[in-house]
Amino acid sequence: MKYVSEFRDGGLAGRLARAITAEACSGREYRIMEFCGGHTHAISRYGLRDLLPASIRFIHGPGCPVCVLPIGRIDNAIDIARRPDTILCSYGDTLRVPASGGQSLLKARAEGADVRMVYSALDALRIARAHPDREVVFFAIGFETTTPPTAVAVKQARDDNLQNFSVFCNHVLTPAAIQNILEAPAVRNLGTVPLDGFIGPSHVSTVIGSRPYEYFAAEYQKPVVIAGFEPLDVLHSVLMLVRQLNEGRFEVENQFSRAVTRNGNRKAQQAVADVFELRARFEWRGLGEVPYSALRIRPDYADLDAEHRFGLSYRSVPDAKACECGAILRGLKHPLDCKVFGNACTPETPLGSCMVSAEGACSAYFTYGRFQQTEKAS
Amino acid sequence: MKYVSEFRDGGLAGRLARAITAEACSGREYRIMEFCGGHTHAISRYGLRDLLPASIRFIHGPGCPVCVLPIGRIDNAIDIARRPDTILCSYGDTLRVPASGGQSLLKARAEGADVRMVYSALDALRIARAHPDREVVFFAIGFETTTPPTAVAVKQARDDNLQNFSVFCNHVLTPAAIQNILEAPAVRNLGTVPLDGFIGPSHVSTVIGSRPYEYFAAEYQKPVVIAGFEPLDVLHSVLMLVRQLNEGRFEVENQFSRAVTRNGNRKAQQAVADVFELRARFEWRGLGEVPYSALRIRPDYADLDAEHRFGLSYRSVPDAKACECGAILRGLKHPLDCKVFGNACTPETPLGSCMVSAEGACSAYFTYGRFQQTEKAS
Amino acid sequence: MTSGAKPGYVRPLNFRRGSVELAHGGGGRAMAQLIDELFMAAFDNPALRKGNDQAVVEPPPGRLVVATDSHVVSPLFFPGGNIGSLAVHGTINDVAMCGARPLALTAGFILEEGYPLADLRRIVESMSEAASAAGVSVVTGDTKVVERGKGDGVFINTTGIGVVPPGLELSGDRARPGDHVLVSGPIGDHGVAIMSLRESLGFEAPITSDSAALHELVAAMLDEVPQVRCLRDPTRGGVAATLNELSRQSGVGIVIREEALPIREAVDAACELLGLDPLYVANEGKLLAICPPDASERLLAVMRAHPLGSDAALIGEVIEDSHGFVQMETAFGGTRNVDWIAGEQLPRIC
Amino acid sequence: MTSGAKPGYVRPLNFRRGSVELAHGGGGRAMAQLIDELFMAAFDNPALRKGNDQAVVEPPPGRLVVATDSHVVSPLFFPGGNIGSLAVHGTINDVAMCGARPLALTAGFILEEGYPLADLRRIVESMSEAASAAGVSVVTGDTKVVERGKGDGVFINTTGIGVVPPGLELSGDRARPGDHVLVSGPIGDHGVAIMSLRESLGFEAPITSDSAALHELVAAMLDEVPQVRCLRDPTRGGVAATLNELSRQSGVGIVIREEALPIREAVDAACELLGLDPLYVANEGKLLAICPPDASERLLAVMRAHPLGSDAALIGEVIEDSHGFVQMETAFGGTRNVDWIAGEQLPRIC
Amino acid sequence: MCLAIPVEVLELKEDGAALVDAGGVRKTVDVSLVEGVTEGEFVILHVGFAISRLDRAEAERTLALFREMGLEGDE
Amino acid sequence: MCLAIPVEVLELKEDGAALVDAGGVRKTVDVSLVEGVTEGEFVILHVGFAISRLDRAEAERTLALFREMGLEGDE
Ligand code: SF4
Ligand code: SF4
Ligand SMILES: [Mg+2]
Ligand SMILES: [Mg+2]
Ligand SMILES: [Mg+2]
Ligand SMILES: [Mg+2]
Ligand SMILES: [Mg+2]
Ligand SMILES: [Mg+2]
Ligand SMILES: [Mg+2]
Ligand SMILES: [Mg+2]
Ligand SMILES: [Mg+2]
Ligand SMILES: [Mg+2]
Repeated sequence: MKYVSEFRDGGLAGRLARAITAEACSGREYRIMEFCGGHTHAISRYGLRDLLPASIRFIHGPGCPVCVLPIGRIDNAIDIARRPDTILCSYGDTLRVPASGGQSLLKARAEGADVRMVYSALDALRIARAHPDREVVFFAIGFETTTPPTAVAVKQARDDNLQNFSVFCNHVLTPAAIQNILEAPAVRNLGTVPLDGFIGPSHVSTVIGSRPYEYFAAEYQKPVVIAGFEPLDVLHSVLMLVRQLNEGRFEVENQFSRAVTRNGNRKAQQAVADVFELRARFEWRGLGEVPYSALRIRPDYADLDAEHRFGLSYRSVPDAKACECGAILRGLKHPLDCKVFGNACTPETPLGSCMVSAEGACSAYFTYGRFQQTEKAS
Repeated sequence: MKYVSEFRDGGLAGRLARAITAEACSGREYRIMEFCGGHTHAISRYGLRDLLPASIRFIHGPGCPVCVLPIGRIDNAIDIARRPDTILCSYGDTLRVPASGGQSLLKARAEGADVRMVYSALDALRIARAHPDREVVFFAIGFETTTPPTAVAVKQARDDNLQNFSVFCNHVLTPAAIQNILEAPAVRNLGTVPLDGFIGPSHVSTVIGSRPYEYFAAEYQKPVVIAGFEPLDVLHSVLMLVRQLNEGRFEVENQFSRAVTRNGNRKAQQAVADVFELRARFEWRGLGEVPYSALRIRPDYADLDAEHRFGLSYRSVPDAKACECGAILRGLKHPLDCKVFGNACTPETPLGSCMVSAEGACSAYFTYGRFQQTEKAS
Repeated sequence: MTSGAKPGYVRPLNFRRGSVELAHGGGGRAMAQLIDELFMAAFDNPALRKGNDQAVVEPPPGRLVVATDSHVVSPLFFPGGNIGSLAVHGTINDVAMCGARPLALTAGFILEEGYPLADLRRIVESMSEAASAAGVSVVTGDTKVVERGKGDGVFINTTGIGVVPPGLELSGDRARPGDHVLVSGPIGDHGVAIMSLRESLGFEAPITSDSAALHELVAAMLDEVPQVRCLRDPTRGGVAATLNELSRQSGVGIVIREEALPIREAVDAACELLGLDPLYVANEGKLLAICPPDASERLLAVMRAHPLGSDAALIGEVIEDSHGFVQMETAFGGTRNVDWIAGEQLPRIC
Repeated sequence: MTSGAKPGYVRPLNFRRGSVELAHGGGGRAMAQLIDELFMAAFDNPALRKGNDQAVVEPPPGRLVVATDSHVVSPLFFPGGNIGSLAVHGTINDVAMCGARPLALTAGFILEEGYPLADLRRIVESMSEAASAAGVSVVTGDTKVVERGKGDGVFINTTGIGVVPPGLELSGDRARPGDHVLVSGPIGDHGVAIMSLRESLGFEAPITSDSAALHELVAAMLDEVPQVRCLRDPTRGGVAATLNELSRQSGVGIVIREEALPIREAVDAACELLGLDPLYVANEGKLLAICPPDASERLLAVMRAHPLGSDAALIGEVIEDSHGFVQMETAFGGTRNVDWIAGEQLPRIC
Repeated sequence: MCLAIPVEVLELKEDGAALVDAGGVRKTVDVSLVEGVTEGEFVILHVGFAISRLDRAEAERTLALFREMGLEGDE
Repeated sequence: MCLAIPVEVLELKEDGAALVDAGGVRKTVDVSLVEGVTEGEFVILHVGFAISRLDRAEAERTLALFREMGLEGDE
């Protein structure tokens, strides 16, 4: 695949890795948070850790829109799906997320709710047109990448005057989450997990640009590299961070220059602005309530807003007691620090959100990294 | 089974048969029309013909409520069943009746219509209560026996203020049909099929009594015996007819004295009168339009009348060209006279109504009597 | 950094409240778990334990017999059994009807998403009990899960293999005019037991399904009367369908006597109530046997000596008839045709 | 009184416009007709023609092998085959994977009321062609019809029997550290071909299912390299599931090399698009072979000489590992776990 | 036509319902169309409704008639 | 996060749709969120939408950088 395979070249990977090894000072640690699960995934799937010197330490951030969805929101979605004559559509990732009482959308479907996996928000629109006698609700999740498509669907529904379609909006914002992590008492006050730099999600920045990170690169004096998701991109961004740290710089650099600009995609930003507005607060799984960290549908589109249409009320539900997702999402703990990792909590029976999506830190570690730990243990 | 097995005693059957043989004059024919398919069935199933002298000739009448349903009415029922969010309920017998274009309710069901077999009209009510969001239509068919139960269902629906239930009424009247047969030009003017006497359906008379037959026994000078459906009852009624004919009487006699009275079941008659009124005309398959031969729902219950509720319009559809059902139902022809009997028309692929129900003359003959004909041919 | 991670660990299936999920058929760990904790546990035997996609068995000498049936009964549980025991009995019987000793069964499950694991376990355990009681192992199997609304709880295919001792030749085409026709007991029990559970029919009958494995009855019969021409279990379509099949295969006619047919009163009554004919109602633990006339008395005696044939009866005989008609002498001395069922048997009102 | 009545006559099935009705499974004449006009016509062979509820076959000497699979693929038709050909290939492959020569198949159909007879005929004819091409007969079968909404068009169970020549011992528990792991060709084709038809995914790929019967490839392999330890077809759950099964059964670890895995570009691309991993995608005409290291070169040569193995590759080796982990050396020299699939593979957005 | 069988009323229930028996088969049916049904009586059952009472004495009389008739014609 | 891949725009269609290709896989997607997409261009595809343009020259520059970097460190 053009512009994919080239960035997976094992030979070039070796060269990048050697450059990192050469430049990383052996005396110090480079604590790098990859905010986004996509980077976590790439690190695990390609075994990048094996290529890098011990001084590079990755800390997995909260960057999986599925993992950060709080239980109460999944409960809401299940309630919608169980309404008579209702079809709930969502992306495949969300179907397995654990909700209250051992439920999930997949289980609700097994029990008779009409839950459909869609590939695109437009598929949900298509389903609504095909079933004029049913309520069709699109359970919208995702970061800034996924929000513009939802905006397009909302606008099309309005243009077509579709009466049986609505969106249950759970779109969240990356910069707010990163800021929250840096503002967390453990980080700021106690300094338990000193983070040296960030790998920023390139796909988000194709839409929002790199500029939104400039504020806290400066404010928190941490370098940020907007990085692509191919393994060479990740290695390259590590190298770029090592160089900034070695040089004492804390800039926003753009590794994914092939698709990210400083200002991002204005047209997509406009679509979002037309349809959505900031929520004053939103609960993130693991992070708790984060101010101005999510979007909701503007009052002009209230008829297309499932929260409004069905009078949904939100009830916060605490995570499983043993679950350390909160600490893991903040970079305070590692999956292996969780007592139930790999026994009560497995990808088949996830207790916490980090075990749900392949992007989740626990899931990625279970699937790709578990044997290493076992080898060390044995 | 009490009051069933006793009336199937083979020993007693022999005695009755011998009595008939002894009393039937060998010089003449006794042309007896069993109006009702139930008697046709009993004659075939128990092989009664083998027991009787050749001078007794049975002529199969139109007395199967399924067989007499015209194509247009089945078409209406299929149209109802195909409406979205509609459940059509009916007795098992009606599901296979051929409609226009090779259709039937069974085929409509196979193609996705929600058609349910019920054992009782009250089951249709139960289904309506269980599915408040669906229209539930009871496709009501049958003679005077089946009409009072439908009346009870309509009244209960009214009492319970059920909003999603209605009845597609196709109840027909026995005496009108018998009279039509006697009035048919072929019988009255041409005398093609001189009928000597009638075996009358006892179950109908449990409700309407024997009195309604008194008029044409006198008017047409034909004896009528109201007969039970067990084989001994049929033999007994043949004997009673032979005796009347030998003695030149033309009375209404009641062989089924164990459950039929002259006046019938007044309470059931009242229920019917409360809910139904006469139709000025109704098409019978095989007989054509017969005046005052069917019931419709009274205007007071118009909201429960599917014809009214769905604005059904009736379109008469001619039977398959080759089909001789009309002549067979009138006693003018025998199933074997039909060119397509047993080849294009079989119980699996019925072309005409007489092949549909096990009660139909063609079906009964195909199932129970065909081998005899073949034996004779070979 | 320490961890409680157990390699390959999975939380045990929740047989109390859990239900079948698509993952149980997805080829992953959930499927492996269902196979281990349910099927392997219930059917445990060396062939299955091997864990391969096929089983290897060492057959005794003789010709090999194979029979297959998919079971789709509804409801899945009924008086006298459930789809699990039925799936074992049905296929053992098809194997046994050619005189073979059943050796092994395969089991293919098609499960509907959402079906309760507790009920599935009851079904699998009944299967296992039925198989053990019959002395047959389930040596290999398969599990598929279909989306909710694309199945009906549980479908089970069983395929049976067996071995016919040399010299034995039973086949539906061997009936000859003059042969006698026997049935191993009262007919229609299974069908009536099932119908009594249909909500739309709503009646109660003191009838349990006759579901049973007949291979031992067959062995006893063939030991004593190896001349038996053919055996068949009158399942779907009832005795009428089976007699029509046999007469068609052999190119003969068959006459049965109504009075000789063993039928329980409640079966008769249920049929009257619904407008059905017991000749067309399914059986799952009965067989029809055709044998030369001089052997029928001995055969009847052997059958009656076996618990599954205690009410066996001689019900008719084979005649010459190129049309292959099946006829019945009624209790009145009349005769009527006993045709194949037309379409499915639907309860009638008239 | 004369009549055109033809004893036993039925109007031929309407294969143009007709559809499956409940009567086709009712045990009556309609069912007999479907069997005659469709199944018997397509699968014609002496055992089936006998018309019994079981088939008798004369096996050559050797141990008997039996394998069963129910097929529930959706959609029923796909590039490269349909459920009919798939049902034949799938079971032949399971029989062949222990080195057996397939002898006979059974076919159990579960049909949904309303399914078009025309499509059913296409399926049955594909089955018949696939079986003929493989030199295997469908010797007995079964047809059930379920109400509309209680099935999914057509489900087909096939059970296969075969015979393993004496001396051959293939089993998933025979892999030993040091053994080599081979695959017979590019992986993921079947799964991607199926997914490309899902309306909800909506993509086009120049990929056809690899559905094929592998018994001749297996025969060629075993002729030349009888030392093969085990063979298995990586169907549901893909290569990842099969390697995990084998490592579990044998109590060993397996390491494969990412760079050695044959994968077509379009399969790779489709997986990228959907967020899937080709290691977990189903194959229906591929096998994994494990053999002693000194035999792998010869084995690879034989495989490559066969049309169904022309792109065969040595992809890894068996190692000692009491945890039974499957690992992959990535193209980067890193290593990762290749675990069982968790749940079903769902397309991802993140 | 009009498949109907005699059943014995075992137990009267609410709303015009009754439990009836036919040869060991039991079913709850509607008896509201027949005036004054009592337990132990036989009724004629059709599509789940009693449509009339069965007069046991009359039934016996009819059977007796058959038997007598038989006697005359007996060989 | 945000699974997205570069695809080539083969053909622009009505209503903001376009046929795209990725390694031989073709799919109709929505390109209305990217200003002025032309045929032959590469875009980044996410949940059925192009969310940005891919700059081929930049991509080549990045790759060239990797290759140079390699040369320094090569054994
Ligand atoms: S292993 Fe499970 S419970 Fe533990 S932190 Fe991860 S997701 Fe939470
Ligand atoms: S055989 Fe068929 S077509 Fe002919 S009269 Fe009878 S029902 Fe009509
Ligand atoms: Mg719903
Ligand atoms: Mg409908
Ligand atoms: Mg069978
Ligand atoms: Mg069977
Ligand atoms: Mg059988
Ligand atoms: Mg399998
Ligand atoms: Mg298998
Ligand atoms: Mg298989
Ligand atoms: Mg296999
Ligand atoms: Mg069968």
